[in-house]
Order: sequence, then structure tokens, then C-alpha cells
Amino acid sequence: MSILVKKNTRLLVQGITGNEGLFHTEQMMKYGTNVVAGVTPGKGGEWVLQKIPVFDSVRMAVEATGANTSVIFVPARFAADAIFEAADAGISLIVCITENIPVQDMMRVREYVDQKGSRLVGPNCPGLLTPGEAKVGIIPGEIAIPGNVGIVSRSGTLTYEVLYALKLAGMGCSTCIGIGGDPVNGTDFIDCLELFEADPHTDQIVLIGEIGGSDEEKAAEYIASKMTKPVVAFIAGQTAPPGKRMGHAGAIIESGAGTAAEKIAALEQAGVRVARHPEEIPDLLR
Amino acid sequence: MSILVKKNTRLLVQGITGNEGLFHTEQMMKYGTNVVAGVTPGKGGEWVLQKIPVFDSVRMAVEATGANTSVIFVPARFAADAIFEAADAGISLIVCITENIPVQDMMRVREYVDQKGSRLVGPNCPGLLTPGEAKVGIIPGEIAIPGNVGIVSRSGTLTYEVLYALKLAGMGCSTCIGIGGDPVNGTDFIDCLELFEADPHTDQIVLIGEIGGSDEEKAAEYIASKMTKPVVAFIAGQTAPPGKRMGHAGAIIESGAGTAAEKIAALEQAGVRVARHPEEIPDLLR
Amino acid sequence: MKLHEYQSKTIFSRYKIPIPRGRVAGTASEARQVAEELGGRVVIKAQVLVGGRGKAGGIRLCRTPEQAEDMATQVLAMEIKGLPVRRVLVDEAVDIAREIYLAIVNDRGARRPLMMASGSGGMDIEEVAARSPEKIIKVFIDPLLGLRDYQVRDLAVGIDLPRQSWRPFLEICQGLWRAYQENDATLAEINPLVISEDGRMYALDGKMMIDDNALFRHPDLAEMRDLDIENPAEIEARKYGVSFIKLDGQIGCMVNGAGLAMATMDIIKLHGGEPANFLDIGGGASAEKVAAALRVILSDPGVKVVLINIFGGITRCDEVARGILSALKEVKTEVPMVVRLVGTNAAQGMAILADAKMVTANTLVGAAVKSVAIAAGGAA
Amino acid sequence: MKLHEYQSKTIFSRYKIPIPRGRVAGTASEARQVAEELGGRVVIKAQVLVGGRGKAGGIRLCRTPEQAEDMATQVLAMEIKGLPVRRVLVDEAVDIAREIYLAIVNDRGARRPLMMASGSGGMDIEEVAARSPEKIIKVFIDPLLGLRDYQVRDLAVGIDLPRQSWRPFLEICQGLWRAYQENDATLAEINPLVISEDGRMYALDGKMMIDDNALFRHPDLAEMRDLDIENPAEIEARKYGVSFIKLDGQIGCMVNGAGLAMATMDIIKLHGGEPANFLDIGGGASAEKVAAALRVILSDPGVKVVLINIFGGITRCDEVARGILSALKEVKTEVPMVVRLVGTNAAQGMAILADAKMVTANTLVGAAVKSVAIAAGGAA
Repeated sequence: MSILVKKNTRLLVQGITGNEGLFHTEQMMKYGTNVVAGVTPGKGGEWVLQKIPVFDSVRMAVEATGANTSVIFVPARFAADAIFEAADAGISLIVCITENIPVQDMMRVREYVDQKGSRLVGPNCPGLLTPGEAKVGIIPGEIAIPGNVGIVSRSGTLTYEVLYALKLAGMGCSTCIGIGGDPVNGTDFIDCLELFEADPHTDQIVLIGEIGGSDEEKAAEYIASKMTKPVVAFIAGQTAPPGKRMGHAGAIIESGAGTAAEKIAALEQAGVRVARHPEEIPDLLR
Repeated sequence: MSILVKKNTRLLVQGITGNEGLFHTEQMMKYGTNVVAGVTPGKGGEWVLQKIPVFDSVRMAVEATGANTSVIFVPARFAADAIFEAADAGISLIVCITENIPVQDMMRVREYVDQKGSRLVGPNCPGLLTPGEAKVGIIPGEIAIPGNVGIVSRSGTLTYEVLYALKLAGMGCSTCIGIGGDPVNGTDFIDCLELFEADPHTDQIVLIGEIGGSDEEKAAEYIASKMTKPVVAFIAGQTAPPGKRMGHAGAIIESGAGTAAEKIAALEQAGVRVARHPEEIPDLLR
Repeated sequence: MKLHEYQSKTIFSRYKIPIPRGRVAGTASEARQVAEELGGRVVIKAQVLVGGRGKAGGIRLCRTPEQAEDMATQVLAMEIKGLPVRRVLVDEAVDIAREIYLAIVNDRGARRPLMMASGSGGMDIEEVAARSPEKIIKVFIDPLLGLRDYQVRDLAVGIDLPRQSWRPFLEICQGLWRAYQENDATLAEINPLVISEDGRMYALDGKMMIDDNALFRHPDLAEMRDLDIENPAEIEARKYGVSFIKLDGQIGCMVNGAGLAMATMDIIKLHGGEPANFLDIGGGASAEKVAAALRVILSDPGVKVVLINIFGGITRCDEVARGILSALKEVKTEVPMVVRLVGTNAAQGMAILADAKMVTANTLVGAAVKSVAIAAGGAA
Repeated sequence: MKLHEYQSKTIFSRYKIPIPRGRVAGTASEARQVAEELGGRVVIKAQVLVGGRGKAGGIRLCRTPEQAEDMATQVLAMEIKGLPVRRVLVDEAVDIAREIYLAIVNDRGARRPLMMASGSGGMDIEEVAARSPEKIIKVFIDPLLGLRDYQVRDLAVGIDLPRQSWRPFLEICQGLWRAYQENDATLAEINPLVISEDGRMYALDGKMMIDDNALFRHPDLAEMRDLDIENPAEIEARKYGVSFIKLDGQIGCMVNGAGLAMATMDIIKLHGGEPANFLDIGGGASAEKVAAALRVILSDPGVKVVLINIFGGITRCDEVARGILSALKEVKTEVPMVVRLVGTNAAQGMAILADAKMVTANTLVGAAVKSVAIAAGGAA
């Protein structure tokens, strides 16, 4: 019923003793996610939420608990190191929630993570939710129900809108992936489209893009040439002025490129139905 | 009849306009090697030896001539850059003759070359000779004849002794590879043993090691577990004092480890016949 | 964050990139003094963070210190594209034989720094890129390995640089790469990089942009920020960690999440309205932050209505509601508000706002339609 | 190339590694003055490039400047393992609560720098490695990525470092890594790294070895070379680019190629002789170099015979022969020579040497047998 995050996910939380880390660990556990360990350097040996052991390093946490997925809540200045650490310890799926990581850090991180063969989701993302199975990150669990729609998005709350609109329409989601709003990140649209295309429990896909860069255009090309499953899209930022960063580090129209109009045109060209606003999405899904 | 270097090798010479580069280019061509291009930054557009075009960069040389192998004669301070350049331009076999390259340069080079999937032989090595087909490097061609013995060595002139001794005994060589005397280099004993094991024209192998490191011990393990073809070895440096670098940067007994005695014991344990001196090698070959 | 020319060139010179002798001056008499030190023949350059200084008359060649003082007086009195000229750079004049463009930018697609050079220096590089892209030579820099010398040679060959200039060009490129990397730049540009009549190379102009997210490790750079180019409301918003961009419409927006904020603006436009701003209060915003955000929105006299759209996740709707009330206590306003609260503690939030006589909506479309109607002068 | 403690610690301090206050002194009165500046309680440490200074009495604790002067007088008069003490380091005395071992070395097998730490500082680390290897915690450093903070934490946990010391330990480790990398070290060691009674960390002793091959980019380090530890003949040989190592036998060796040189020594030993040296003239050696090499060999009075074994490849045998003749003109000697020339221009080389009445050999074994016989007093 899902990709990447499932019932058998054994989750490690990096930065578990911070405010955010602790709050969301509790939320994830309530949702049913199998949180097996936490890491906070200097707090190894402690326990949080009665039953989660804290380790000083990811390597130790993996050795002791067999964690295979990590979610990162550490502050921006330590986040790159946390990703390197997870990749070095052999974590196969690394989900980084942290925003405001310096872009040069992310270029080095991406290069290294690719070499190590780990998959990174984010940073500056809400993480993943497989309704009814597990959530890794901060997507509120109650706004989505299990179903056959795969969702991939560069945004956070906008994604929640879509999940919620689907739920109101009685439609469910196989897995929802927030890939994050940074200009240099890990998993991209095409990676997710490929996974959804191969997932027997996903029948159609919603792609939520925004201004900046050309990932939506590349996704359109991929959809036209490789996808058999129908894709519905929404692109945020049609009213965004050029040259201004719209909150997300990656949401900026530079030298006139990366506009919503271009992206919408490319997607429509590829046969994607593009919604005019998020609440229209359920209508466009079959 | 050979591994790595063959009739179809299309050779590029980096540092072709230097004294050494030019001299050995001529020697290689006389031997029949297909030298297709040279590179010397700042001399692009010139020609050497009447028919070899010189380029400013490896990329340009590869685009223009389809070179697939490169041999490097540039001075030590530029050699790391030359290897990076060759790897970046997609050269699949890079042979670096240059000695005295800083070891930290070589650690970065090796890491990068591995990532790029190029094969590096050397540095600080005499290169490769496939008698009757081609030579890449500085091994004198006239001291060897074609045959069924594969040779791999950390040394230079010592290898020539062995080739010459074989020739005097009427024995020929499939390919002779000098892997170089540096502590951090590219292709190692095991890589070559694997290639020789798979080469239908190689029936037996001579391995020439020396003090320092533990590559001979690792080779012994590999031979014991993976090789079917007989191996004869010689280890130089039985009289070397501890703590002194014996010419080669890698030839040093450190903290009592890396002695000739240990290496000989390991090889004999693996069923390798170890010669007492180079001229005894032909007698030990079947 | 953009750096001024004089700041960028000071950084360049730390990395051994040759720059003309010169100094920044805040007054005309200072400019005269610098010109005297430099021998009289100088260029006076307005230090403002916008393009098109030259065309606007912000760059003047002077032959004597007296002339430098006159020109500096004029330039320091200018406003260029709305920005006051507070400082001029007084540089020795260089006799130019050739102009080159050289820059490093982040390439999103390649996820690597991209070094670009062009023989058409001094021109607007975006124009060159549009008209003759083949004239821009590019090399991608491996972020772990760094810029390699052979990559620089590829640039030198590509722009047909005379061979006697390869060595200084190599040093300048390596210096620019280090300046870029060690200062967490997102752009480091030399335009033009010139070869002088006597065969030397200089960075005649320089521009750097620094990654705001990396300023924590560059406190010295953070201090260089020029607030002139920023809207006061944007400065105020940043203090509270709120992303705010001023626009020209009538409908103020307060949203949590950048994507949702953009989508909210889009839906306003779709229904015939014009957003007055982009505003993202961020995740898990406190009442204090929400109050600051509302103050910032209301500081714009063009705002006829405020649309508050909160999808509670980490952000709790009751906290947002409390922030709104606290701001309204402080800023007395007649501007009507349309509120949509969904998700975490939405009901509590709506209860808190019950007395504030706000227009409410359940859907995004509903909230937009009502806001547009109010802004157009109708009732909700 | 080995650096002295005081040199290594000066480099460390550039990378913000805390070291005790102190200074190097060449005379006892200087040492007294430094001790006065430091408040009297100091340690006097002999600066010699051999291990075991402490046991030899080269490290002394002093309570007063007067005592410092006395001790310095004694230490500066010492020879430790044959090396004169030319300088002492005068360091403030630190009250030690705990000693740690910390080092970076090149790991050949992993082809990476290896950072090692042990809670058993101050001890001979090779002893620790041999007896309780589990007490040495190791992390390999990615040469492109550099040392990462989490790797340092792995070390801190492994040696059971108190958590209040993690932050200074992290800074010291990162400083040591940068010192190692930026100076092309092959070893950078702090032993002991101490935690003082008042909870601070200091590099109490330091050792660095620099890659000889990288000295071209570190001219400042190249100047630090201490020639005391080198054999004068080795210094002379290096001047000509000849690899030479003095041994104790009777048979001098001149060979081209390091591997062949070792093999030649081995075969001498195999036939009952003892080599007097390792000598590699390198590839393509000139007559001048060959002459220098022969002078160096003959400067050893223990040499009873010289074995010259040249396998001509790049090296031309006629050039070698000319070098031999030119050296013999200069150094009149009665030492007999056994010559084997094979390969490029061997015949010409032998012809050139025809008049020099040398013993010749065709094979390596033949050359060895003849040399051993001559050294043993027999005829060839």
C-alpha cells in the first residue's frame, strides 16, 4: 500500500531530545510508527518517552536497534553533519526536516549521500506519511486516509491542504512524500514518480510543485516518456514576483526562469491535468 | 595474449612535450604502441614527432582522437591534477609514471578515481608491457618476448631483471604490470591477479613484492582462496633495516610490520613458490 | 544577502585576486584625498545594490583630485533606482585592453557550483546568455574535490585567453573559488575582469551574494548587510522570523507555510483579487510571532482586508487566534478580516476569535471569494 | 621529515590547539628568562628527534627560574642516543588530571588518514597497540570530505571522555586534522593530550612528520629540517637526488632502481656477504650523479668492494660508465669494483670501463659471488 515508509520501518530520530524532535517522536509513535531509537550527542544512555533509548551516535543506535530509517530534527548548523553521519552508518532512508541549511552544505551532502547509496528526503520538508502504516516527519496523521493516490510535493502545509481535500472527498493516499523546498535536496519528483509507477497500490499521482528551478519541467518530460499512471498537478506561485524568494529557499524566479506558467505549460504538454487551486484536485482525480 | 594494454590501445601521453614524455613517446611508438595524442597545457595546436597532435586538455584530446588510455609523465606537483583530469575526461586506464607525488594527493586521487570508475596504474611505476603488442610506460621493450607468464610488480628495474631472466630462459610474458612503489596507489596485486586468472593467454604468474605495507599478505590470501593458476614470487628487501625508506616511498618496515620474512611466509603458506633471487624465477616456473 | 562592490573586492583581495588600488569614501573631501593618494586619475563609482549604475551616471572618470571631489559630490547626491548613494568607491583608472566575464553561481540542476567565463566581459551577461549562449564557457565544480586547474584551462581555451595570461587567470579563478566557498557565497562575480594595456589582470568590478542560511558562521559578513535595499516592513518581519514580501494589491495575507501562502495568493488572483503581500509565519508560530505578522500586514495602508489562512499541523490554531487578538489590542484597525482555521485545535481557535467579529470560511476558495468581495467594497 | 616538539606545537597553536605557555631556548640563561616570565614552575624539555627523552633525563621539572637555569645547563650539555641537545623547550608546568593519546597517521591499507585516540595517553602507543588494541579507538577520515564532528564523538565515547570535555576535544581534533592536512603531514600526534586539574585541555607534547614529497608547497617547513639526525653521507646523497642509506657491511652497492637495489643487497647476503649500504641512483641518472653516488659509497671506510649493478632502461650504461670514471679521477681509491651492466648501451659502457681494470659479471648472482669473495679477502 505504500513506498519508502511502511509498517516495517525501524525509525531513528536524530535530535530526539530537542523540543521539536521530542514532540514529533510522540506524534509519530501515536500514529503507530515503529520508533526504535534516538540520537542526541552527549545524551547517550538516557531514555525518552519511557521506552526510546537515546544514543550518542547513529552508528551506535544502528548497532543496538537495527534502525533502517532516520528522521532529522537537529538545528540547521548541525544538520549536514547529521546527514553525513546517518549515511556513514548505513541508514538507507534519511529524512531531514530541518530548514535553513546552507546550500553549499547541501551540495556536499548530496554528493556524498549519492556515493554512499543512501536515499535522502528533504531537507526543509514535512517528511513522509503512509496512512494507516507509519509516518516519518511532521505531516499530521489525522488529515489523511489510506487509498490509492500517491502524493509528492515541494511544500508542507499546502500538501496538508491536498491530503485534507482528498479526505473530505473520501479519497485516500498510498504514500505522501514532501521532498522539500530547498534548491538542492535529495529525492526529487522523478525519483518519486518512478517509485509510484512501480507501486502496485498506487493508481494515480498528485504532484505539487512551485516556482523556481526546473524540476517540474523535468518531471513533465519523465511523465510523457515513462509514466502510465495518470498524474494531476498543482503549481504554487502564479502571482509571485520575479527575483524574490517566496519563503522556501528554492522558490524564486531567477532571470525570468522557473515561473509557474512555464511549469504548468510543460505539465499540460505532458498530458498532466493541472488544478487551478488545491481544492480542485479531488475533482481531477478519477 | 594480454590484459589492459593491447593492440587496440589508443594512447594519450600527458606531459608529451617534456624531456621524458617525448623520449618515451618515441620509444612506445617504435615498439608499435598506437599513440594518438599528447597533452601539454599551453601547447595545444603543436605537433610532436611529426604526427602526434598536442592538446591543451585531456578532454579535447579525447574528443578529437578517441584516446582510451593515458600515460602521465608530468612533474610530481602537477601529477595529481593530471590524474583527476584524465578520470574526468573518461579515460578508462590511467598509467602514472611520475614519482614523488605527495601521499595526501594520492589519497584524494584514489578516492576520486574509484568513484569515476577509471583504473589507475601507479604512480611511481614503469607502466605496462604486452610483448609484441604494445607498451605503455618505460619498460624497455627488447628485454621481453611474448609468452604465457603474467608479471605484476611493485618495482621497476627489478622487474626488468625478471623479464630479462625469462627471456634468457626462452620464456615469454603475456603482460607485465608495474603497479608502483608508493604507499597509496591505484591497481594492486589482487586486481592484477584477478585479471591474469581470467586471461586465457596467461598460464602462470610472477609476483614481485617488497617490504612495506601488507599488500603481499593480502595477495597471498587471495591466491589461496581464489587462484587456480600457479604463482611464483620474489620479495625484495630481506636485508632492509627497519624504519628506513628504501628508495620507494612505500618500501619501509614500520613498527616492525611489513618485513620480507612475513611476506615470504604468507606467500609460501598460500602455496606460492618464492624465489631466493630474481634469476631463480625461471627455474621455478613450469 | 548582497554585498557592495567595495565589500566584494575587499574579500577578493584577501584571496590574492588583484584589484585596482582604491578606497571607499563617504564624503567628497574623502574622495578627493583618496584621489590624491592614487595620483589623480581615478574612477568614482556609486556604491548601490542595483544594476545599471553606469547608465544612471553613477560611474565617472576623473583626471584630477579636484574633479574627483566634484564628481563625488554629484554622485553622493544621487538616488539610483530609488536607492540613496551613501558611499563611492574611488579606484585608480586602469587602461583596458580586454574585458572578460567570470563568475561562480550555484547551479540547481547540477547541484554544483558552476564557474562561467566569457570573452564578452563588461556586458550584461544575461543578454549574452540569451543571444549567444555558446560564448559562455562553463565548468561544474565537484563540491568535495573543488575547482581543478585543468577546469580553469578549459575556460581559458574556451574564451581564447592569450597564453601569457593563463597563469594569472588560474590564480584568479582559484582565488574566486576559495572566496566563494569559504564565505558561503551563492554568487561571486567579476565583471569585468580586465587585462590592462600593460598586460596585467584586475577585477575591475565585483559582486558577491552570501547565503543567508550560512551567516551564522560569518558574523563579519552578516554585519555588512545594507538595509537600504530592504522594505522596512520586511526588516521588521525578519526580526520575528516571518517571511514577508510586499506586493501592490489590497488583500493582506497571513498564512502558515510558504507553498500554502503562494497558493493562497494564487487563489485570490484567480477570483479577481490582488494579494498585498506574501507572508509565511512558519511552522509552530507563537502568538507573539503571529501578532508581529499582523502588525506588519496592517502597516501597509493599501490593505483593505486581511485573509488569515492557517492549516494547523505543528502550528496550533488556538495559538494563532491568541496572537491575532493580542495584535488587535495593540493596533487599532478597521480593516476587516477573513479567517480560515483548519487542523490542530481549529475549533478552539475559532472560539477564541468568536468575539472579534471576523468573517469565517471553511474552504480556501470560500476564504478567497469572501476576501475579494470585501476588497472590492462589498460585504462578505 | 620529522619536526621537533616545539615546532609541532607552534603549528598546533596556529590551529587553535591549546598548548602550555612556553618558549624554546638555546642557552641556560634564556631558559631562566623564559621561566621567570612563566612564573617559575616550568618543565625543561630537550629538543631532540629521538624517542625516550624522558628516560634519558632530558625532561626536568623545575620550581624556580634558578633551578630552570641549572637544569637547562645540564640538559643542553647532554647527548641523547647520539644526538646533541641544541635547544630546550621551557613550558609552564601543568597539573595533570588525565592523559589521552591522539594522533592522525596515513593508513596504507585503507588509503585514508586514520585518527586514533586512546585513554592510555602518555604511554608508548605501540606498546598499547600490541598489548590491548581494543584501547585504541580508530576512525578513518574520508580524504575528500574531511573529519566529521560525529567521528570525533565516536572517539570521545570510545575513550570514555567526560562530556564536559567533548567541546574542547572536538576543537582539538578538528584543529589537528587541519594541521595534518594543510601541512601535508604523514603523522600528527599529541601524546599526551592532557586534561588539567582545572579541567582544561592541553597538547603537552607534539610530534609531526611532514611528507618529503610535499615540501615544495611548504618552503617554511622545509627550512625546519634538523640535519643532526641524518648521516652526512645521506645529506650529500640527497643533494644529488640519490637515495642512500648507510648500513654496516663491507660491500658497497650502486644500483639503479629501489627494488633492484634491495634485491642486490639481498643476494649479497644470500651468498654470505654484508651490504654496506642501500643506494639507488634513480632513473636516467647522469654521469655527475653517478660520480656523486660513488663518492658517497667510498666515503665509508668500511667498504672493501663496490658492486655496481645497472640494468639499463632509461638509464644508459655508457653514461653510468662515464660517471664512474670521472669519480675515480677525483677520488683516488684502492677499493676494487665489480661491475655488471645490462640493457641500454651495456656494451659501450663495458668498453668505456675496459681500461679501469674492474671485475665484470654477466649475472646478478655472478656479481654477488665475486663481490663476496673479494670482501672476504679472496680474489675475484
